[in-house]
Amino acid sequence: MEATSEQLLWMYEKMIEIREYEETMVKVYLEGKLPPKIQKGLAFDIGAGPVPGEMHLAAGQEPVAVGVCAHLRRDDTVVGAHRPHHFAIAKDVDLNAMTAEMYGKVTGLGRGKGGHMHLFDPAVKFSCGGIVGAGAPQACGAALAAKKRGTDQVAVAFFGEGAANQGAFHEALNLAALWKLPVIFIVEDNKYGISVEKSASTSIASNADRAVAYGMPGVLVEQNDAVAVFEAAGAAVARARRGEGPTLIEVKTDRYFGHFQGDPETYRPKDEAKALRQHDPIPALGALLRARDLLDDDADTTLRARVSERVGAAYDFGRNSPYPEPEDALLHVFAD
Amino acid sequence: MEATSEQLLWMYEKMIEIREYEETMVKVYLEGKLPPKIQKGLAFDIGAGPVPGEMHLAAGQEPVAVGVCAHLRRDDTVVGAHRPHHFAIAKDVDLNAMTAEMYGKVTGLGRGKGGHMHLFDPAVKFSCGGIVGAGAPQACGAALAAKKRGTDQVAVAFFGEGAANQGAFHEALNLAALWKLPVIFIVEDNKYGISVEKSASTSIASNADRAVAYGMPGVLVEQNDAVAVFEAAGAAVARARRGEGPTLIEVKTDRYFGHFQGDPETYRPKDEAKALRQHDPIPALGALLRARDLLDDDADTTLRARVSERVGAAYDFGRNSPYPEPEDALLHVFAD
Amino acid sequence: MSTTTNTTTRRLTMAQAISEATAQEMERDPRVFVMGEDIGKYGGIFSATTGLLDKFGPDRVMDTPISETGFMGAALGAAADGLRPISELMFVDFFGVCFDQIYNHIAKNHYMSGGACKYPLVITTGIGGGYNDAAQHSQCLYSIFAHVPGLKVVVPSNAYDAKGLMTSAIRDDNPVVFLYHKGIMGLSWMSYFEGSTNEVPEAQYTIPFGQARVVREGTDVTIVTLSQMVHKSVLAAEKLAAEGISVEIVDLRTLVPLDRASVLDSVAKTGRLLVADEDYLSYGLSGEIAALIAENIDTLRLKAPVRRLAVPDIPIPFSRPLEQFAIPQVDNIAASVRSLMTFKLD
Amino acid sequence: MSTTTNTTTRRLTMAQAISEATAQEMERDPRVFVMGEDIGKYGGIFSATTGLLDKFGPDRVMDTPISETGFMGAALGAAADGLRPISELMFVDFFGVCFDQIYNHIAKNHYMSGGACKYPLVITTGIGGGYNDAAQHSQCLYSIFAHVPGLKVVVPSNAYDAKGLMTSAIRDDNPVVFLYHKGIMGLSWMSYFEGSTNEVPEAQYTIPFGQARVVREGTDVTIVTLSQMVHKSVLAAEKLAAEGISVEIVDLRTLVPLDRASVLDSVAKTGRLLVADEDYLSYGLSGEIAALIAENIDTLRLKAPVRRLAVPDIPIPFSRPLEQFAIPQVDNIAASVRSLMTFKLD
Ligand SMILES: Cc1ncc(C[n+]2csc(CCOP(=O)(O)OP(=O)(O)O)c2C)c(N)n1
Ligand SMILES: Cc1ncc(C[n+]2csc(CCOP(=O)(O)OP(=O)(O)O)c2C)c(N)n1
Ligand SMILES: [Mg+2]
Ligand SMILES: [Mg+2]
Repeated sequence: MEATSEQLLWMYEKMIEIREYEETMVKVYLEGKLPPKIQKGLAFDIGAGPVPGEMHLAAGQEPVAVGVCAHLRRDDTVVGAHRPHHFAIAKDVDLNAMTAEMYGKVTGLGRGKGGHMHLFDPAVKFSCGGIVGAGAPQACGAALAAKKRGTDQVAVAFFGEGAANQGAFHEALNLAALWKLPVIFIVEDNKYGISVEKSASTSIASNADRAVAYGMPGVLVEQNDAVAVFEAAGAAVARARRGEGPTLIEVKTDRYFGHFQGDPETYRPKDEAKALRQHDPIPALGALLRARDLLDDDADTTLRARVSERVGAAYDFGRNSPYPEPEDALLHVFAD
Repeated sequence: MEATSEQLLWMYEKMIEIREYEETMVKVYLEGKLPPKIQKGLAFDIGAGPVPGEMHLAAGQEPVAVGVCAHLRRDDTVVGAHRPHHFAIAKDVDLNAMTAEMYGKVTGLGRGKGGHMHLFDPAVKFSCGGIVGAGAPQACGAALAAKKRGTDQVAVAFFGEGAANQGAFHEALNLAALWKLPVIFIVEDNKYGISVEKSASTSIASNADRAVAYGMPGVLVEQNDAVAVFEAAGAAVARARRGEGPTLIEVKTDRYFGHFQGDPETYRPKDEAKALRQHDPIPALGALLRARDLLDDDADTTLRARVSERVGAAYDFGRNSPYPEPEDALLHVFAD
Repeated sequence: MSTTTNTTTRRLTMAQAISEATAQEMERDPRVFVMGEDIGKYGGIFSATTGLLDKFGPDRVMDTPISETGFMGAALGAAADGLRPISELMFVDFFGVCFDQIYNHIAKNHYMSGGACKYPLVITTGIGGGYNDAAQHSQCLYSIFAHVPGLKVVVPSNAYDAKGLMTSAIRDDNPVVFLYHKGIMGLSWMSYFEGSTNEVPEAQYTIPFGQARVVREGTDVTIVTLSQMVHKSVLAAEKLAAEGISVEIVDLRTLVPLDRASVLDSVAKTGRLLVADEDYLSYGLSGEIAALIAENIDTLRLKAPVRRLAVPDIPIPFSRPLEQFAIPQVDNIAASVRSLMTFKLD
Repeated sequence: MSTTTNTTTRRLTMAQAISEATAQEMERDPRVFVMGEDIGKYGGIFSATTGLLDKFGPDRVMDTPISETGFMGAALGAAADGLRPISELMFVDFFGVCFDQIYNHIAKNHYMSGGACKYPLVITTGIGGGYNDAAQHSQCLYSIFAHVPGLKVVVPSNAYDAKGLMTSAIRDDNPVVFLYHKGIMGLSWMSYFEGSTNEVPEAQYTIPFGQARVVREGTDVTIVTLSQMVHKSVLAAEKLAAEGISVEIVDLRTLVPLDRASVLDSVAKTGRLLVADEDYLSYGLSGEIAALIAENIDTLRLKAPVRRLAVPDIPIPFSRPLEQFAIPQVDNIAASVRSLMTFKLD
């Protein structure tokens, strides 16, 4: 399955949007968290600033998000994990509401209750969560619903290579294959689960080889490249829509920032992240577009301006929205 | 690795012991559980009689227990599951204390606290439990202890084909392979998890094929045959003792009784169990022994008498032992 | 309170009542389906789904692998996508293999989404001991489900209540955990307390959550209880009545929402409270009910301190004399009530 | 009470104290080892194992895959086979993926074996909110561990206690769950209550379980509390002292065993009780402590009903104003104490 020009351009623009979103967040997140504004003696205060709490960024991992989501419709389900922005953006989650959520504002997707790890946008069937591996069975449920309805939606579960050692992974893959569910499992291998290297967590080199254990196709995408992901995902999504069952795909990708913001990253070589950026997938796709005459400097500038405006507007919306009332904490425990 | 005459005879005798143990239990278990001695309207009362509670018997599954345990020493660890008698007997668990435990007597392995699903005999490093799949990680822990000590004990986890779809299976196998632990995982495929056929629970035909997912050897033993199990297990145990890591073995075996005693077995063809008994592994091994001149009628009679005496003595011991005092229930929550 | 139209009733066991409620709701609402271990051909180990496979076929009555995290997660995903799953955890004792899906996701996603997403699903599960199934198959544990926010928790004591509460559970737009005690399901293979089998209307009806039921009125002592322990309490109350002690029994029926008013009303009347519970004693249900009294001693005129009967913080032992000791029995209830009568605080 | 020989002390953070206790015990006892996620090179996400890898190497300080069931089960197996594992569950919130190993096996095997087998192991885990980590990373949940029998449950509030309790935990022949609140670990990246960093002897010492500590003596109101909430209570007590209200603060330190006598002694003196807890309100710790009072009203002369402060049965919300509302703060404690002073039952 080859990407159309439109799809290539869409992926390029979305990758830029994700990157800009994450790089903006690096700065916004730091606001208010450094001395001298914080408690004496601290180097950093995770609970301070306009966007408090944990923050897991996905810069470098854009290809897996756009390469998969390029095949998805609004009514297909995506379940992400604790590092969810790239998936959310690629799935067209409302960017303003998503950003407001991270600011803890009442205009946020979850009215400020969820925060960055817990983004829910039912309009595009996106959700994610902070428990490693937990999304895989949930995606099976959405796929089961489509199958029961007899409609052709698919569900995608995205998670890290670290999550592939969680029991939920195994149970979900068996269930999906057994019931021939239209679900695609995507493992983002960014080489680390926090500080633990894949070789110290996973008994084999590639999770794609675990597909055999369930009798489903397993595909390894060795390049952190949107087009390569697009091709692998295209086959898997088509297979799922045809009712032929699940696929497991592992994509080798790169994490440019720490596990979370504030991560001292002492566990990895000092220049590793810098070296990884030598293979940045965004300029790579840009070069391809240019080689195919789909992009020139002007178009690139226009596109980047458009993205900046979108991202900037989202951050402004988040920042300027009101907080919920404290007592709103009591609402929404139960639906009535 | 070929079984010595001694090993063949040991396996034969142990299989007969297991079979007699289970067939005796069928009768003992029924005592007091049928009308008219029980609550009016009931067909059966699980909580009545000298051996109350659930009862999972292993008749038909003897080969997997003896074929593996023939390679084990007293200081090797075995972790069984909810259907544990055959493993316990093959691991030389104290038969009197084990039986007394099922009667709930103070002379039991657990002073009556555990019952049939929870047998602990530290003298031979045997334990088991009622939660499907839970034993696999526990066996890894014993193997880890041996590895840390630098001694050559191995650990074996036995569980059913149904358990192989539990997350614990996956986590344990990954851990074992990753840490190169001296552990052997044995899947007893008796075709059912309670009423659910393997094809309705497991997305591939053989769990042995799941070994690839962890980079460990996977072996399928297709016959319910002690010698075949012995050979597969021998290689795995030797490998583990040499420090080369874990092995996964699946053995196709047969469950002669219901999942538990009292199971109406409406989910399987009426004569299935009868048909299975046509391939009884005990006479099969007897025939082999005779063909090799290791057994004749006299020896068989002597051996069977010896077994009967042992089993009979165990049941007598259980039946005649005293109950614990009710207040003993308060003891042993914590070690002091 | 209950909305019955057709007035035909039959005596049903609690298992039959649950399965009937499910079947009727499955007929009414094509989004409802059932999944779990051995719930199809076998009809559920505790017969809560007996007959459903024949009626609705394997697409709506799905036997699962022994993958509780897998299928509880799938229930969540299916509920998010418009279905209304009923998902059975065979024994509540197994919750530890899948509680993350239940309490971190199923219970919280509605809240974390600020109300944007709904998860209408029912988790059914068997609880309780008394038939020598030992430490890993005899627990109640409902207070753990009630402790974490976002789950409604239903614990019926009889067939009539079970049907109405199950119908409410399936229609509820929230996750509901429905815990049935094995010893009152009316199984043909386990002795049970007969009071649990009772008259049940054929027609559908609902019983609202958060309304305790006064099972028996009395003036001397209130017993707050639930599930199988209701029947033990009734037997104790009958004995005590013969001794001239008048016992009022309050069946909580649901723990979330909890009907605090009914408890307080009854204790306001009797001045004496015994909580009779089959869960572990500490940090659970019996503490919560006792705490309610401690929080209201300014308005209650207590004649005695509160007493709690529960499993005394030990695992459930296998052996009959040990298990009988561990789980509160009719005689223990009667003795506790008598001891409450020796106080005259006021 | 504590057995100190060397008398040199330094100010340590709670994280440093835990890691020091572990290191000293690892030196003393070669059977002790540590495993968990990111506990090696990273030194533990909450620094509870910082420095251990360098001192003891990767064989005794083992980073694990994200397989909590796998490595908790392995801890059990290793303990059964003579080792003394310390196994870290990064956040207590993740207990749902591995609670079966913890509560059905680690907690019960000793009992089910009739005392024949021992499982000396420690599970360490981070608890608590206050830094906007939302519903899946901010819980306390200690009452669930305390509800199921067979686990000792330790919840320290400061470095001195943490070191002594951790040493006791490692030496205990039973499974111990050691829950440290992230907001008092003294991390360089999270604001914390300074009282938790205090003078800690260099030498090893133990603090026995089941002994609450009176943090501050007082005569008007008792606050029973634990963990980070101890420090909030102290700040509230200081405010209240200025208003002429004398508060006694009891730090429970361990939930199993629970020092009921210290609670009762203090309430016998003050006649007023506030339980200040960061766990969910219902069916948990605050209920258990309140129940203790209800069970003893015949001997206590209460001046006011019991009050409980806890998370009001809602998931922990992310947004700052919401989270501050959900988790009891110094002002809430002070206000509750003041309201207790308005009663004059007696
Ligand atoms: C069940 C569970 N265990 C542990 C954690 C803590 N944790 C959060 S992210 C993470 C690493 C995840 O690694 P990976 O799956 O590779 O995803 P990545 O962060 O690399 O994107 C860990 C251990 C968790 N959230 N849930
Ligand atoms: C986690 C868990 N889920 C469900 C059960 C209930 N259960 C007990 S045995 C069993 C079937 C096990 O099948 P299998 O592993 O094939 O072993 P077999 O009984 O065939 O020996 C089930 C579902 C359990 N004990 N633990
Ligand atoms: Mg990763
Ligand atoms: Mg089986």
